Amino acid sequence: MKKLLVLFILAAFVSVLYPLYSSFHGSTGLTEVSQFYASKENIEKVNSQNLVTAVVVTYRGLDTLGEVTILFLTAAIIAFFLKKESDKRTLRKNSEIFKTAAKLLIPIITMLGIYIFINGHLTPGGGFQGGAVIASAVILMFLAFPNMEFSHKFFESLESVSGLVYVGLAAFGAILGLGFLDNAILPLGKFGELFSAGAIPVIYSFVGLKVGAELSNILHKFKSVQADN
Amino acid sequence: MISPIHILTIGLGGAFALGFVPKKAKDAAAVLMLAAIALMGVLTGSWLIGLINGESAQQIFTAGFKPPFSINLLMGLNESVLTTAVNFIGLLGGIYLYRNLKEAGNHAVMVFLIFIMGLNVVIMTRDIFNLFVFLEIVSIATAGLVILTESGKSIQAGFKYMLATGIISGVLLLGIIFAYYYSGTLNIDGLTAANIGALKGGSVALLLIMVSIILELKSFPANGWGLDIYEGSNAGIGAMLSAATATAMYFVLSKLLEMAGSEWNYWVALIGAVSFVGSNVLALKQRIAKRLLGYSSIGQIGLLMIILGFKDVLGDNTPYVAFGILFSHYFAKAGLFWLAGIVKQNDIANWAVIRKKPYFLFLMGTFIFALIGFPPFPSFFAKWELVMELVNTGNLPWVVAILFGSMMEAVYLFRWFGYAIKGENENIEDFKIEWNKILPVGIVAIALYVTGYFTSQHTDAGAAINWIPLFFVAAIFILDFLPVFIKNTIAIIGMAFYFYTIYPDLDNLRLVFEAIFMIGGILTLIAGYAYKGTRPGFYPVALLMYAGLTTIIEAQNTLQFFFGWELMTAGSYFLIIRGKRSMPHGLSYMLFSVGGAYALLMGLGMAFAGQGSYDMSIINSISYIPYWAYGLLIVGFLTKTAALGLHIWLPGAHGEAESDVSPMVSAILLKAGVFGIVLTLIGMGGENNAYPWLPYALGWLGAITAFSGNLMAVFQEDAKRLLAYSSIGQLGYIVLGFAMMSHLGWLGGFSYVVNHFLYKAVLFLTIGAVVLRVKTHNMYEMGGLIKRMPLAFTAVMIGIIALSGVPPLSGFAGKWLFYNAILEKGWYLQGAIMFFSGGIAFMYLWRLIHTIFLGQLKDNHRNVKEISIWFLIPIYTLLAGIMVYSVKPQWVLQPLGDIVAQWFPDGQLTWDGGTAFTKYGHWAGTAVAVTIIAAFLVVTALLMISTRKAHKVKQFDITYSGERPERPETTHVAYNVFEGLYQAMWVATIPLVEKWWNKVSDFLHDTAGIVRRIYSGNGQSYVIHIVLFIIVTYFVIIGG
Amino acid sequence: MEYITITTGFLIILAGLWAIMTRKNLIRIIIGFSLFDTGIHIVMVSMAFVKGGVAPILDKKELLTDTAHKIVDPVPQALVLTAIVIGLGVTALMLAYAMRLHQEKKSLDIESFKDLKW
Amino acid sequence: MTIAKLGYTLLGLFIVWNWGFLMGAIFRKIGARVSGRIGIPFYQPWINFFKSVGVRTTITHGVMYYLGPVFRLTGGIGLLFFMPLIYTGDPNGMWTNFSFEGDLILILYFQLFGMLGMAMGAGEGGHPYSAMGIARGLAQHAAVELPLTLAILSIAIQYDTFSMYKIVEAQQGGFQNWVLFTNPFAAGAIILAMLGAMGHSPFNLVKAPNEILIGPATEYEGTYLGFMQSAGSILHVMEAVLFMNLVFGGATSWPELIVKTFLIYFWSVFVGMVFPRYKIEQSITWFFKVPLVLGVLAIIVFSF
Repeated sequence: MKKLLVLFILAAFVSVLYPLYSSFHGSTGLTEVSQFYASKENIEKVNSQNLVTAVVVTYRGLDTLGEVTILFLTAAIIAFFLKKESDKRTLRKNSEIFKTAAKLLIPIITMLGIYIFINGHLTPGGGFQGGAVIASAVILMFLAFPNMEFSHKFFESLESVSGLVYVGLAAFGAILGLGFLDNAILPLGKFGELFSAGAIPVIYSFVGLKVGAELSNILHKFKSVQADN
Repeated sequence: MISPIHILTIGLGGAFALGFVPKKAKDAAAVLMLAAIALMGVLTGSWLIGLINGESAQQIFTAGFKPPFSINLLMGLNESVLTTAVNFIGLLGGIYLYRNLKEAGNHAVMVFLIFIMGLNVVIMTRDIFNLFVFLEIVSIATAGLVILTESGKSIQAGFKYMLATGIISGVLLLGIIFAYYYSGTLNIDGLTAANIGALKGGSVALLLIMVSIILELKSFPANGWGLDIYEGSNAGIGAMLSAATATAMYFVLSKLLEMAGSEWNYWVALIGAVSFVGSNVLALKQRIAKRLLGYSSIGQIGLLMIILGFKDVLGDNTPYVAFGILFSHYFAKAGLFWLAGIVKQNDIANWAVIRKKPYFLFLMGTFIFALIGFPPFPSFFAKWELVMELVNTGNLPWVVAILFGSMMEAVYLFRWFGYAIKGENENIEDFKIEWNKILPVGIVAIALYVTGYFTSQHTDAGAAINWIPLFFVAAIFILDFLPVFIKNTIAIIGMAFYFYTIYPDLDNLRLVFEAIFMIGGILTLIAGYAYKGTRPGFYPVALLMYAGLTTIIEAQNTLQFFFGWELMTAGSYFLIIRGKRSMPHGLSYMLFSVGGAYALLMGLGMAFAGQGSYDMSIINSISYIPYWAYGLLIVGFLTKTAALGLHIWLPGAHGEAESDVSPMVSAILLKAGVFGIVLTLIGMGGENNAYPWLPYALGWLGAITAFSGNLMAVFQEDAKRLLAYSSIGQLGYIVLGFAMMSHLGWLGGFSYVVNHFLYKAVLFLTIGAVVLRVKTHNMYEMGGLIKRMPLAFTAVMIGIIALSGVPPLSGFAGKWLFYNAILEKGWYLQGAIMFFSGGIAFMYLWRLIHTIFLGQLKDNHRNVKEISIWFLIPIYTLLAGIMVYSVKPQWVLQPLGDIVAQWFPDGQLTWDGGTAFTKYGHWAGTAVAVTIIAAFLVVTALLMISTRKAHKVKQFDITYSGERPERPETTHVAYNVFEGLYQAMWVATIPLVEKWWNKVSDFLHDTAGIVRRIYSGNGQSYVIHIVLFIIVTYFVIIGG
Repeated sequence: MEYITITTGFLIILAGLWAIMTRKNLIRIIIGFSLFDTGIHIVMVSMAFVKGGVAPILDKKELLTDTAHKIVDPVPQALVLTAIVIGLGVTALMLAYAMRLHQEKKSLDIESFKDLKW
Repeated sequence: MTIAKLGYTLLGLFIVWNWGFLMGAIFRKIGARVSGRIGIPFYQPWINFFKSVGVRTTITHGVMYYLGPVFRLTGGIGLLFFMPLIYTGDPNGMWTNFSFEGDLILILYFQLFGMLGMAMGAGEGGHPYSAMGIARGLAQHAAVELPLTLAILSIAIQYDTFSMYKIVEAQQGGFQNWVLFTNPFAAGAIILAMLGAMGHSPFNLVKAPNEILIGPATEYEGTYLGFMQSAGSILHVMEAVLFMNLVFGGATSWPELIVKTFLIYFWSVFVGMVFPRYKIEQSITWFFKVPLVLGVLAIIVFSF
């Protein structure tokens, strides 16, 4: 009965969304805003090979700051919200193959993550992606070595430092009079090289570190409150 | 000035830096957070000051590019006000939550800081996607704060909240991306220019954006999740949500409404109205304090949405109105939530405990009156302006909706307040005061008064308000710890001096009423000397009432009048509710008063409409649907004169009030309603007014009121209730008199006004004083008191003779004028009813004097003393007034006649010495009095001659079927003495009116009880509500 | 191409909503929520597509001239990145909530969390 | 002038007082004969009066008790003062007393004066039956007042005045000018209401406690009783005069007054002989039926 009702509601909702769908005809060109971003003059001004990164970190940098804040918030909330219920925990022993493979893979995955965020302004990827990859290494670690000590403190400090650097760089732009989050506070460098695009790689690196640390923290918290029921 | 972008630097930097604070240093973290919020506050505050002083609004660009290519923020006047407000309440809220935050640790402190920062950006941002991001920050932070002090309930509430806001933000995102698709920009100003609403798909995108913001404001009825977090979270967080978040979200709506275009105004207003009315009606059934506040918050936001929807109508006044309501809500709701956290009582009935610390009661009262829109709070002025403008532009259904919703709000808030003032609090555990919690509450309460004062100064009409009486009230409130003797003296001197200073400026009409209010006030205050101790709280509220009364008299414009009216209502409410068993009556008094005030407000709005002025003279020339306007004004005033149908509050309210309060509210306060009716009738144009049906209906109403009031009085066993019903009846005469719209009718009316003041004050004072002595209101428990208190007996005897209208005392003047007027006017049947009522009055008057003073003295009263000298002084002063009026009626009637002749020059009395002539007959007051007194003296002399040495016999020396009765209880015939009359007339005593109002009340409560079941508590159904809300708005606004 | 993705996106939105509105288990509801989010993300990305455009990464020389006519719109892509991260945060928090709720009542049925109502 | 007028007034008072006694005796006699008894001699009231006054008054219950009969008698005398007795064509002429043309409203309200005082006086005696009697009396009085007022208002509308003198004046010149014929509804209402006002059976439950020899009349003895007997006789006549002036054309001479008041009084006694006593609620509802309808009709007829 309830399902029928929900079905009916969804049908009605479809009729709400249908005008959106039916008026969609694909795009034949860029919008005015994207054209601005893609103009030669502005490409040079930002000097980032990856235009998406340019948009994410510079043009819409405030969103990204907010985004980082959201992850930070989530981590903070989970940190004070999830509490250990009991210490009693029985874990199955991992196989040697798994442990060995993990030991081998974890550094490589971490490296990959770091690569992704350092090259965020050149190739697909960036801080969030890189951070997520790093966090996946952490998951692997948790799975392979469930009893390993995890330095909460370190990750939290990393989080805070990265965040402060990000905000500091952003504010620095404003203080210099260039604008909050302007990437031009650092030398723009040569287009297409690692040291280009001004502050973008720096920011993205810290974002990457921060995201990696935050996700790791969250995962650790999830892990640590599990208990036998 | 520092760029507002550094709010982000401070907020985020502070939050990130908190990560370095060691876990142990809990205080350091909390202090750092407060410092950061304070810093943000200083920053926004400096902008506020700068912008007020004429600096121009600043655009903040990010990333070194201009919008629409990068995200920009705006710091304009509105933004600076609101961000400052958010930071201010954030700081106070942080102080309030200090201990909770500290205990929850650094992480919680970070969340709180980011929450406040997020709200700042939400207010300032001009980019719609950025808005989305920071809205998410705010809602995630909220989801975190909900569980600050954990309980099973708060976790559930938080989950439902996340579910609901998740859906809402998804919908918002969908709207945003399509808006981008159609317009190619994310900048709000760019979107405004692009006018995407014109496209079919674009209009849907716009709808999704608007509806999701509206849903974020927890619009009724898709708001079960919102109510849950208000109830489930810590009260300090509730305060933040209600004050800070709602404020910011409201501003977001106003930003986006500009983008959506003016066709959306109507829909926003409509959804707001539904929300306001619906939420307030559902709240009727609510008994959990925090959830109740949640309902109220949602309602208030609905009201604000209405204002927003009418921004084109309100024009330049929009910020004034919106801020007035918003800030009242902001301070009051934060204060109430905080109080809820201090008192720690869920059930509103248990709030009686707050009385154990009286200053908390004062705080609670402040907040509740501010929410409902009483003066001197900003919401009063804002609501006034709103109603005036809406009526002026003919939006009457909206006004009705607003006033109805406000009325419902008043119902539950005053019920709650009533519990706090009068509920049983013996068995409830007292609450503890923590200084960090009381400080913010105190600050917002003071802020309410201060903002109220400044709001009033904003308009010319408001600036004309005389604040001196209110300051006097405030002064006496501060001196409340002093003993009665000193406070009473101060009050009397203050009133006397004030009367002395203003009386030369008043015209004669006003002087009559002012004299009744002030002289009557002073006389009744004298009785206050009889009380011992400090009598806490009495003088501020009594003087508040008198301040209101004098403001009504002095009012130069309608705003002042209404201001005074509401002050008077508030003061009298507190006075009445002081009585021992007066809680339910206090509530009904307040509700009828508020209802009446809203009728007045609408009437005054109609007067304003088309004339564009607030001067009092606009009442004289109402052009916009004048029939309705005058009708509403009259209905409004009739609630105060307790006309039949609107009277059910009076018997209890006057009957249960304290001994010296009853005369204040009965003899004096009721005249305020009469004054209003007089003004209205003058406004209608006197004799040849164009609205004949109104006075005609009023006349019948007066006559029937007189009849029912008197008849009900006959069947009362409680002396003070008897007098209270009698007041209803007497006011019926007065209303009938003025309704006749002729010289004689008005003169009769005025004569009654003066007389009723005199004798009802005498009777209530005397009976009140007797009650103080014998400790019961029930007449059958008294009897024979003439032996113990002859002076009281004499006073009552003169009082009832004057009331009954038996010559030679002053009451006859009114009767005589009345019947002449009736004959002249041709209202014979009404006249006959009046006369019949007079006969009935005779019964209760006899009963009053007989069962109390005559008959058998009870054993437990054998040693009672004469009533207090402090009562006797005012009583005998008033009696002197009655006697002068009786013997020399021309001294009173001639000046009154001159006043009346200003509007009714025809058919005046002609005077020949002490003899008054009408065309039907004549009456020589003095001569009649002399004749009767002479005859009386002669007969007395004869009796005295022939009865020398009659000796007094004992109480039971009566012949009683051959036996001598020995128990006064069985011999004193007092209980239910008019059984015969009851058997004949019981039909007329069926309390139809009370039944009707009970039906109305039951209906509303039942409706609320049924409808609120949609809030099933299941998070899933809340999602369904949200989707349905979107669907319904789509079909209503855009159509199939 | 874009029609396929946008259609898929909308269908996933509806599937997510269906799950949110009909499933009783909290985890399933959260999964539904993720679906709902993902659907929206797909719709967003579809907006970015321009016929014949390549990804807006200018790693080839020819892309640097007349860039505007060769690439797809970078803005929705940037937006979707933000949206995904936000969705991730929300999902993580919801899961944390689900854990706590389970601790409270040892149940994951949404019907058992109705202490607050009316 | 005033002295002379006072003289006439007091003379009128004396005549009325005596006539009241005599009329009372006559009707007691009639009543006795109807029920087959011999009855009292016609001079019995005087004997009663002088005996009462002559007896030494020994007791009092207090000031109000003492003043009760004073109020009562003052009420009677005052009523006489304020009502013109005999129409002489001069509004201030002899036998018009201090009536100031007899303002109807004054008369209607002054009727209550004696009643009120009496009620309070008897009340102080503390006898339970006093209170009962008064309560009943007041209730019945109110019921009587309603049709009576309607009728009086109707007459006032008819002649456009509240002056009793003018009303009487307008009825001069033959019985066809009497209100009885010019305004039959009002007259009907008054004639019926009159029964209640006179307080005879069936509307004498008020005095019912008298029958068992207790209540005010036994509480008061000696001079008090004498005063009350006097007041009773004056009030009876004055009530009749009121109705005579209102409905039956007034009186131009003493004999006319005596005849008319006798007949008016006879009417109420006649009804009283025939009908048994009503309970108080019965009598109230009775006045709300035919008399009220007549009163309303009288108003309606004259208000257009």
